[in-house]
Amino acid sequence: MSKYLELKSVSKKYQQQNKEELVLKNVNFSVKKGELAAILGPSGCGKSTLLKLIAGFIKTDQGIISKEGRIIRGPGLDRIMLFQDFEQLFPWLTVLNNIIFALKASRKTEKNSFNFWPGQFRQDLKLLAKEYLAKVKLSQYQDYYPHQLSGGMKQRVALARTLAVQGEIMLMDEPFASLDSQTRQDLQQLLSDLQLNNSRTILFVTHDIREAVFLADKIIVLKDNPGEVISVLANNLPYPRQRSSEQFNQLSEKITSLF
Amino acid sequence: MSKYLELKSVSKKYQQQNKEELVLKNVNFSVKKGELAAILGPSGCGKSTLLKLIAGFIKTDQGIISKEGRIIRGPGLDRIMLFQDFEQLFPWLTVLNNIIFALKASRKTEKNSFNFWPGQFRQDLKLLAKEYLAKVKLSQYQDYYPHQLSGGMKQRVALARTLAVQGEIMLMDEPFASLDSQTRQDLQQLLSDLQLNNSRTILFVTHDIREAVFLADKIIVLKDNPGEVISVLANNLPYPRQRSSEQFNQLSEKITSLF
Amino acid sequence: MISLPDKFKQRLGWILLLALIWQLIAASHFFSELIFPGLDKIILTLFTSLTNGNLLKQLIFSLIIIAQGLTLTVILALSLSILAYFSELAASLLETLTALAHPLPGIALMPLILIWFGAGKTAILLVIIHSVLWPLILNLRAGFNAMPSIYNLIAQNYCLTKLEFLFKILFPAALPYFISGLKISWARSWRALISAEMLFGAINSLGGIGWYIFQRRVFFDLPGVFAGLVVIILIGIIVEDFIFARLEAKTVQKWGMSK
Amino acid sequence: MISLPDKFKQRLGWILLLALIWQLIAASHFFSELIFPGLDKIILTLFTSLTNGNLLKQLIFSLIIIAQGLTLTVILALSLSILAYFSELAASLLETLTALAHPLPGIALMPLILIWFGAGKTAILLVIIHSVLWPLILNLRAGFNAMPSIYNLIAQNYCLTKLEFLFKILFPAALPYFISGLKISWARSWRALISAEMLFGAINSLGGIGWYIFQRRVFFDLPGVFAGLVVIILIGIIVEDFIFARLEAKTVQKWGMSK
Amino acid sequence: NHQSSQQQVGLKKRKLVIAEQYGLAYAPIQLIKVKKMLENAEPGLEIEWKQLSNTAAIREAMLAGRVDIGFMAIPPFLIARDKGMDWQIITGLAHCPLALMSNQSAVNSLADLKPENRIALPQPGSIQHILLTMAAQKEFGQADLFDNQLLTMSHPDAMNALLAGHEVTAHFSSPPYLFKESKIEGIKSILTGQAAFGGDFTFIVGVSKSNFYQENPQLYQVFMQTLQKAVAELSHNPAQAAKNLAAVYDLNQQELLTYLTWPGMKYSQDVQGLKRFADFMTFQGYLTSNNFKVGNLVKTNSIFKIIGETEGND
Ligand SMILES: Nc1ncnc2c1ncn2[C@@H]1O[C@H](COP(=O)(O)OP(=O)(O)OP(=O)(O)O)[C@@H](O)[C@H]1O
Ligand SMILES: Nc1ncnc2c1ncn2[C@@H]1O[C@H](COP(=O)(O)OP(=O)(O)OP(=O)(O)O)[C@@H](O)[C@H]1O
Ligand SMILES: [Mg+2]
Ligand SMILES: [Mg+2]
Repeated sequence: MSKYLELKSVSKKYQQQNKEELVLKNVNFSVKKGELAAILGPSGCGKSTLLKLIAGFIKTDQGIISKEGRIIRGPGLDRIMLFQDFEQLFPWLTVLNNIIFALKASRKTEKNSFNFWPGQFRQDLKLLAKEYLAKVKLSQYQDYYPHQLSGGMKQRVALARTLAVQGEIMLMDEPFASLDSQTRQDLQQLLSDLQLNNSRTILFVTHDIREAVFLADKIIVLKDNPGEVISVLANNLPYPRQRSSEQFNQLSEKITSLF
Repeated sequence: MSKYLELKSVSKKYQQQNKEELVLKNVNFSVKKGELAAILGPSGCGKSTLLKLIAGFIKTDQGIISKEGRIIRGPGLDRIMLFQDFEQLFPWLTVLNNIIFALKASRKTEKNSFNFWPGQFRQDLKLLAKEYLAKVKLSQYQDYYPHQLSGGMKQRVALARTLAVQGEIMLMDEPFASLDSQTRQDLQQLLSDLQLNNSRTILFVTHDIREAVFLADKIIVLKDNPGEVISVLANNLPYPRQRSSEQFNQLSEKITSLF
Repeated sequence: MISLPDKFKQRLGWILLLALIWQLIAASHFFSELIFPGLDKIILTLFTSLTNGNLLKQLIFSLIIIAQGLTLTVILALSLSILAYFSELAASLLETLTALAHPLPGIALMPLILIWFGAGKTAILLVIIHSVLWPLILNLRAGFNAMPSIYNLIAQNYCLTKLEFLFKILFPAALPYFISGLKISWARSWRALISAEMLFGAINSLGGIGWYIFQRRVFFDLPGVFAGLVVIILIGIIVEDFIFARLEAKTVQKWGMSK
Repeated sequence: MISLPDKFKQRLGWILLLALIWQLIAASHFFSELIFPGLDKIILTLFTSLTNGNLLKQLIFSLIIIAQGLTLTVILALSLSILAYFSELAASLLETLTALAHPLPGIALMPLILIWFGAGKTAILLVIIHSVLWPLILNLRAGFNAMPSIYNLIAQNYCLTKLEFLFKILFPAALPYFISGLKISWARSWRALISAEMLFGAINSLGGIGWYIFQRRVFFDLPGVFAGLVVIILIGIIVEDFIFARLEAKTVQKWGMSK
Repeated sequence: NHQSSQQQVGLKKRKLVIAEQYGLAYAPIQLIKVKKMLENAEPGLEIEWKQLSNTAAIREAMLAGRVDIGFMAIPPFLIARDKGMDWQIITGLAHCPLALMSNQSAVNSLADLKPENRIALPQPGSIQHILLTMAAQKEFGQADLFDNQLLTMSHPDAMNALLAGHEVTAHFSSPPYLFKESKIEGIKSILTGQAAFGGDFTFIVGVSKSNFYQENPQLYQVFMQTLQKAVAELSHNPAQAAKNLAAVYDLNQQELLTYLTWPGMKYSQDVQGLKRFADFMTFQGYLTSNNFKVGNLVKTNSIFKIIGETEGND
């Protein structure tokens, strides 16, 4: 089970104006199956780039990223990414259809091999989509188009889409950045439950240290210029975690001091 | 000086599919000159809509918004808005030129009436733009195009642009949502200093209660469905505010309990 | 966006105004009546031509050819642009072909078309295709290239097959370009049709509306020429208002992808 | 994006391949040589026509007209589209005019143009304008309408004058549409020019490249006809590769507004 | 004396616009052009030569007052005249052999043409079209017999098609295409223009609006006299003319001379066949009224005669 997802001396350069710029330098860490790893780091340090590398959208310049010993060479349904961008929903699909779209795409094989009733299959997907929309508290907006939603609502739809697909690994790029604290805590709980009950592996970019401490089993801290891992901490606080507990605050303090 | 900016029984509807939906209902509050007012509320409750109404981009369906007794009828350089969107920079301008663009636009009259040396004027603007870019810690990225920046960096450029223009009223829609806590605290300090020293009036949407308590003189709390003001709190904590002080935490608790 | 009935009223107003101006010029006898016939004459000719069935028959013939030509061209343009989107080699071939063929006037291709395909319907179809294909390809390719890159990432992530990617993402994302390409194509196909029918026409037999116009011209019957043109214009407006306007209202406008 | 030199190589390869195919067909004597001359003959004719100055003279005549026609049309199209962007009334007039005029073949306007402007340069210019104006307007208007609405808000906020808004925001934002419109226009202007020159003939034997081709055809000199076409094609490719490709590389591609 | 005549011409108009088309029939016009005969006859007179590619364009340009003198065949002239255009024939130009050429060995006469065979000619209402209907009327009693098999094509296109052997079975041709085609093996004449018409007729005439010669009588006269000289050179010294015109026609001198002296080629200002065209076209409905008097159709001049208009209703 160990070394489920592994990064070995990963480096990444971007072409900037007329020079190349190193944005990630010699990144090493691994994530176990079922673990929730939080990635913390200053703005622009390469967190999104890191997730995109793992998702397989871009290639490393050096180093290797592997899952279960096999090198990752491109995107796959086993690693579903939630982007930082507000505009990741398709403007031509309603909220519900945006989710159904992803569900359909991710269950293609299922549809072809198991199901003889495509109508039933579609019905099932719709129910599932509605279920997740309810989890992010947007049931009543199912027929809205994305341009009619607020920023936070768009992000929640994208979250629902990612969760509904239930990929083996979920790569989440600041999914709660634009949410009020109440909604945020509800969704943190949702994520935590999902991970504990279904043992999903989650990589989670956040800038909120307390969020990382609440959710993560492992906390990966990056510095910038160039992006480098400065610390990988295990978080063994027992569940359910109490934000007001002393250990909780101690760990938070410790991480804060790293910056 | 009181009732500098005033909203009287403001309501706003949006056309949704085939029905109209009330998003803001009977909103009343006022902001004094030089005050920093934070707007808190759940995702989708109408915070962005509220700022857009004050900015003059959209019209109220009922009620009146006035500044210094005069009704606001449209957008103006006295109220500069920082949008929630990542994509508010012009992709065809470099980071520096995005800021210079706004400076030029806002100083048109100045240029024509006071300055005989357009070359000097341009030079001044460039220096000013660089100054604010330094404040948001992006000096080295001045020649990048927006698509080469990370999410948080884009938001910081937009912040620098808004601050550089020095509008009488600044309308900020979650400017720090995608920033790590260190950068965030630095920028909060920057904003606080600016407001105290230059007595700018700022309306500030945030979902972070502690941020609101740290920065705001007045905290306006909204609920959703439909968006309504449920509380307007004065924040009289002395400066410099201490996040660990007892009063600070008490006020934060009090606001949390409102949700 | 003004509502459709309003738009119709305005459109009607302009047309009536233009008709009035025409009639005034005609009535002024500034030009010989042989060359600038009054609207009364034109409408009379139109009426007789329509009732004796000649014009109608030619018109239906032309409309069928246009429908066929447009369908064929759209399929061809889509296929080629798609191929070019996925293969760099195909892209460079297509670019070369477009650069070669687009500026070539149909007249220059006539001898070859005549020899290979005779002077029948196929020849007219080919002239229409040559006239419509290249601009449509240019618009489609511009639309494909302007698609936000995040959609591409999402498609990769969900392992969409190329076909799914096409129909579910690329087409809707490029729709604004596609529609403006279609509008151009529609008008172009009329022009090409008329020139082709004039060039390939066959006396007395079915030659389409272009032939009708040509015949009227060689027999020095200018009201007849204008009657033919009026028919083309009327059909153009009907298609514009009933097909394109609705298409836009139901798609890009509804989705917030256009003003 | 493949680099330019690579692109050139591919392009050259395709052209050579097409030339080879042509030559093979010619050599097979499947078609009469009168109808399908070999490349050697074409190039020989091209060479003599160029050196004896006749072709060059006609070409320069045509290029001047095209340059004038395109400049005029671009200015006209921009002015009209801008007017329509700002005024609903103008928009409905322009839409009506476009719907009326776009499908009208130049041939149909011939009698009127002849009467009003004779058969000289002005007449050819008018045919070019009529051929290029409407599709350019359609593309421009689509581009203007597809501009992200947030730019509009920013422009309002900074109280840009209409002129500033145009040059600093609307044009760069619509540039991808404008470029594809220009490409179409460029090719269209060649087509229109050649047809017009053929139809309006020559005055004192200066008739442009279209007339040159027509004359060659009348004299049954097919290699001459093809020599004329080769010149058009060569100029087309040069403009495509040196002007449009660079324009795109320096703008929309650099700004991340296109793939 | 020269001085005064120049001033007289100059009274009204200092510029003459002449519109022509391509073809051997226009040789006198070309001669005037290359030898600058008009400029020499009237120093200071500006001449603009417009080459237009189709008869309808010439007609429209004249109607608009943009062209003073134009050249075309008789039927297109009659059609416009019938529609009310106030113009007249001011001179004849040439008689030419016209013929329907076929590339199929099985087709040797009109009767051999099957319904699926296609016949190429310039446009409906053209002289070629009218000649074909005349022949059809004469042989089969049905003027529009072939109307469903016609293709409108320019001469070079039609010649191409005939050469290629596809699509087109016959082409109603005129010089020089006719001569080129007849030199090619397998292509032959199945009907001549003369046979179709039943006699000689003028192929190309010069036309002008009445107000042109009314307002510019001297200019008109100068043009007529110059044309007379050009026609004379072509008739009496074709070798010299061929030398002068070789470049214009892009042919070598010898070939051009053969063409200029081809049997049936005759340059003359006389107008012949007008009446029969008018009668036939009226009868077939191409013209709505036939109350034309030949005297109204032609601006007579002592330089030329009107031939063969004795019978009829004038
Ligand atoms: N253009 C629009 N058309 C229709 N409805 C809209 C539009 N923009 C916003 N709404 C609706 O108005 C409500 C408030 O939106 P708003 O963007 O003001 O929320 P917000 O408080 O800023 O939320 P967040 O914190 O998530 O950004 C939402 O329910 C949204 O669906
Ligand atoms: N397409 C690109 N081209 C060039 N440089 C890029 C590109 N995308 C990102 N960069 C650069 O890479 C660096 C890291 O970007 P990244 O988006 O990974 O940061 P991040 O850690 O996600 O920041 P944030 O928290 O602000 O989202 C930045 O300095 C940025 O300028
Ligand atoms: Mg990021
Ligand atoms: Mg908002």
